[in-house]
Amino acid sequence: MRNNYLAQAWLVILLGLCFGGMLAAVESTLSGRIAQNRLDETVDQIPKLVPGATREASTQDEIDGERVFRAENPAGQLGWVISGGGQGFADRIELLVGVDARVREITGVYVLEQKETPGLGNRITEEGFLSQFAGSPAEKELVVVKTGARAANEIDAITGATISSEAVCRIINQTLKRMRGDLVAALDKE
Amino acid sequence: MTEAATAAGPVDSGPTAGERFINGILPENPIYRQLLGMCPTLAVTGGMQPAMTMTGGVLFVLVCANVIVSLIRGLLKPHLRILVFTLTIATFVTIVDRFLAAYMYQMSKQLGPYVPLIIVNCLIISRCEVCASKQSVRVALADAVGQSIGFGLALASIASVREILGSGTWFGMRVLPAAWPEWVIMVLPPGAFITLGLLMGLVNWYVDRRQPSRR
Amino acid sequence: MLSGEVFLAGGVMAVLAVGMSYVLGWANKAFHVEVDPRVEKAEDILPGANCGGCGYVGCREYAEAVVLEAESVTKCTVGGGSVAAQLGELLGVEVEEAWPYRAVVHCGATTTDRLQQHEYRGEPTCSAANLVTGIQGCIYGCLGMGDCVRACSYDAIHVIDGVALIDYDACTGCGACARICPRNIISMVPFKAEQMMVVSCSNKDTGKDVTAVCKVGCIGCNACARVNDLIQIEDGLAGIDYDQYQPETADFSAALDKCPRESLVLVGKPSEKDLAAVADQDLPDRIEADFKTTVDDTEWRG
Amino acid sequence: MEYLGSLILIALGAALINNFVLYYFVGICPFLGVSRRVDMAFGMGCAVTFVISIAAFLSWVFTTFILRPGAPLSNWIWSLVNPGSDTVVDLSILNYLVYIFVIASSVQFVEMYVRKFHPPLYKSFGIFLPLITTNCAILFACLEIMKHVSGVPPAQMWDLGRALTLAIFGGIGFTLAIVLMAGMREELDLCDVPKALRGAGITLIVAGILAMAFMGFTGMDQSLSGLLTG
Repeated sequence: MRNNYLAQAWLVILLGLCFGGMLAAVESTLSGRIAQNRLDETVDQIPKLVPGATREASTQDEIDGERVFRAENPAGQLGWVISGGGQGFADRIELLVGVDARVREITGVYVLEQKETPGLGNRITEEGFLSQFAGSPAEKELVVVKTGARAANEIDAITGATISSEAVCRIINQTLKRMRGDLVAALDKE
Repeated sequence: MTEAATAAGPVDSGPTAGERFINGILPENPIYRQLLGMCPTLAVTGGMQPAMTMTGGVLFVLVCANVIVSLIRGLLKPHLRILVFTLTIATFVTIVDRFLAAYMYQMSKQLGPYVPLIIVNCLIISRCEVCASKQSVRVALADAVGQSIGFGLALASIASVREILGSGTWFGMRVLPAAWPEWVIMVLPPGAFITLGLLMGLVNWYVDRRQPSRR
Repeated sequence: MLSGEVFLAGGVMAVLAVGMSYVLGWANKAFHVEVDPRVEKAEDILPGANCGGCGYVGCREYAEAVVLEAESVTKCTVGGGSVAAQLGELLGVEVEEAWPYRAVVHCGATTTDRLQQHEYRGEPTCSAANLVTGIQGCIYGCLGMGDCVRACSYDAIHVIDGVALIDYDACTGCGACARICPRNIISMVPFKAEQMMVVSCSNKDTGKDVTAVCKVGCIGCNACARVNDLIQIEDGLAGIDYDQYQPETADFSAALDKCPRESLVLVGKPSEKDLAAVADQDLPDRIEADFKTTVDDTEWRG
Repeated sequence: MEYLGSLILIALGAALINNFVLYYFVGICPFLGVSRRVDMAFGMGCAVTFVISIAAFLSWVFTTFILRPGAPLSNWIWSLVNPGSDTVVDLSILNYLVYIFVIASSVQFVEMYVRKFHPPLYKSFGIFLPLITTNCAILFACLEIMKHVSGVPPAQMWDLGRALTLAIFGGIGFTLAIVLMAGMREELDLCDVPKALRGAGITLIVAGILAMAFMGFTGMDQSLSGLLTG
């Protein structure tokens, strides 16, 4: 009785076997390139996020379970590039934050992934909005302001997309609060 | 053409390979006439590039799946055939997904979950069931290529309307003058529904006008 | 490393396939529902148009009824005699003579024949017009808004100057028009001959009231009943009993001449005599009604 | 409270804000094909919700224990085969294959079970079940779960509770959209639609307006999450 169940389904089992094997072969040839793509996506941004750092000199590091990049140039370490994510207006937003070595000042921000409303929310990826973060203090909480930013830690919200702008600032604050201690500790350890 | 069809094993009841190829493009266009494969149509036609990548993916998967299914059509058991179809389609879709992630990483991120959704695309499973599991390899291949070209044309028509009106560009190149206020709704979900609805009405009107309503 | 990965992936898929097909195979055996093979064969014989002419939702239900509950095999109006014969021989049941049923409209009054006609600009459907009192003098007759035309999927019925007329070479007898007509003046008649005599009126009022509202309505004067025993008058309206209707023996010309109001007519295929009579006039070409029901025919069956 | 808060967020997100049909465009084929009468649409909705929860449960189990990079079961087998090797086994290539295999066989199993033990139920739901195998909503739910389980640091990995909430409320959102659509389509039959737009054309335009209405919900979870997490 048992074998006739399998007898009927031998085609499915055979297909399962050879398709599984075929996919594994495809996986091993392509997985290298995919991992490289993901890495390149971040490493390409390092020179822009931390001025002066070069792609080749920067190294990857692992600090309390999170992947972190040391933005370096031949002379020495200039700063860090850390990644963070959170809930935006419509869906998750993934960011890259560049800070100086002592994690006192934010040197640059880049939006890796977002699905905000086109035409409104997705203007957070434009230079105009992101350049405001360069030079703002890392210790103090970033605040979104609707009417002209005066203090260093105030950021002009994009008209019509306050929730997205607030989300970006909130993610940066959380990421910095979480990572600041460990980054400085790693630097002192050297 | 005809003698090849008759020699194709069981009596070839359906149209020959050439007819199936032409049918797939306009008369039996998968989206406008058969209403199949609507999920990706609405989702990826925000711009021309994602639409054309999706067409390429569907073409590759449909051709390979049709060929494999028509090769093993003799061994299919009636109650397990859906399982076999989905297995073959899923394998080729994974290959397309990995290929996109490796060589066109930006596009793969932009398409997101809609590449694996090709597996449950009603178009591919229905072509496998209707055509591939009964016809010879040549007919199945012609049918697959015809259907995917039809699918591509339909996607292109929707995507160009939505991209030109929604973001003023076509394939990324600026088409409308910068002063033109972009209709953001076109890139959002409601725009997709309304554009497809109106285009479908246009096609029905055009087809009815050409031949009087034959009953 | 590569070979290890391939074997593991293939192995996992194979184990999953074995597990799932074992479960499905067992389920296929354990949950097997005995289906009478004859139901499948009966369903193949039936035309499969799911038109509902037999009174069942679709051919599948009618096939089950015929095989399991010994339903009469002649109910398939569309299939007619040939389907009934095949069903009979499949089930070993002798088949009594089966006539194709066709629709007949029991109203013959065109707009010019109707009196006390009021202008109506409401919802253009019969079901809506039927609710309005006094829309036209005769409260039994055809409203002419075309619900039946929309219901018919064989394009066999058209409203021509106010009254529904049936095109008998297209009509398959599915009964859709008879079901949809809000005034129930369309009935299904077994066509025992090419041409059948029918009463083209359904007005049950007294003669005086009928003449007040219609020029051609039946006034129940009993002239035809006296001449032909097939016709009898009940509550002011002539009615034909189609069970005893013998096309060969009955002679209708007498009744036709006797009727003072033209409410007895011959419907079906026109005989040579009729064709000769109108040969000289130029006939209008086929009228193409383009009513399409809103959502039905573009439905995707999945 | 924190766990319940996130459950509510996922539930609201799947049912209203990111409605499977109107925001993510999955499950459009039955949405256009079956929504002619409200009871048929409701039947379809319940069938989809039922199957989507089974599929979500099975796909969560498979992803967490076998397909995830460094999944416990596959690592254990790997250590049996060649002991001592510390390579992390990653079978996530099989994700799509396993999901569609699980969905197809569970739909087949449910169909046979319902036909045997609940014939009246099968008479009303039976025609939907083969249709559901090719329904994008089910696979989409599995993909959402995969996104939150495979390749995510263990702290943020979804547990079974969150996966099932997404599935069930995704199904409820699907049912809500399809029943609303069926109600509107029944009204549509009474008004005279231009001939060319009849059938799918007008349905899509009405669905577009329905999607516009549902767009009103976006951003609601933003303020709600602020409320819940305090």
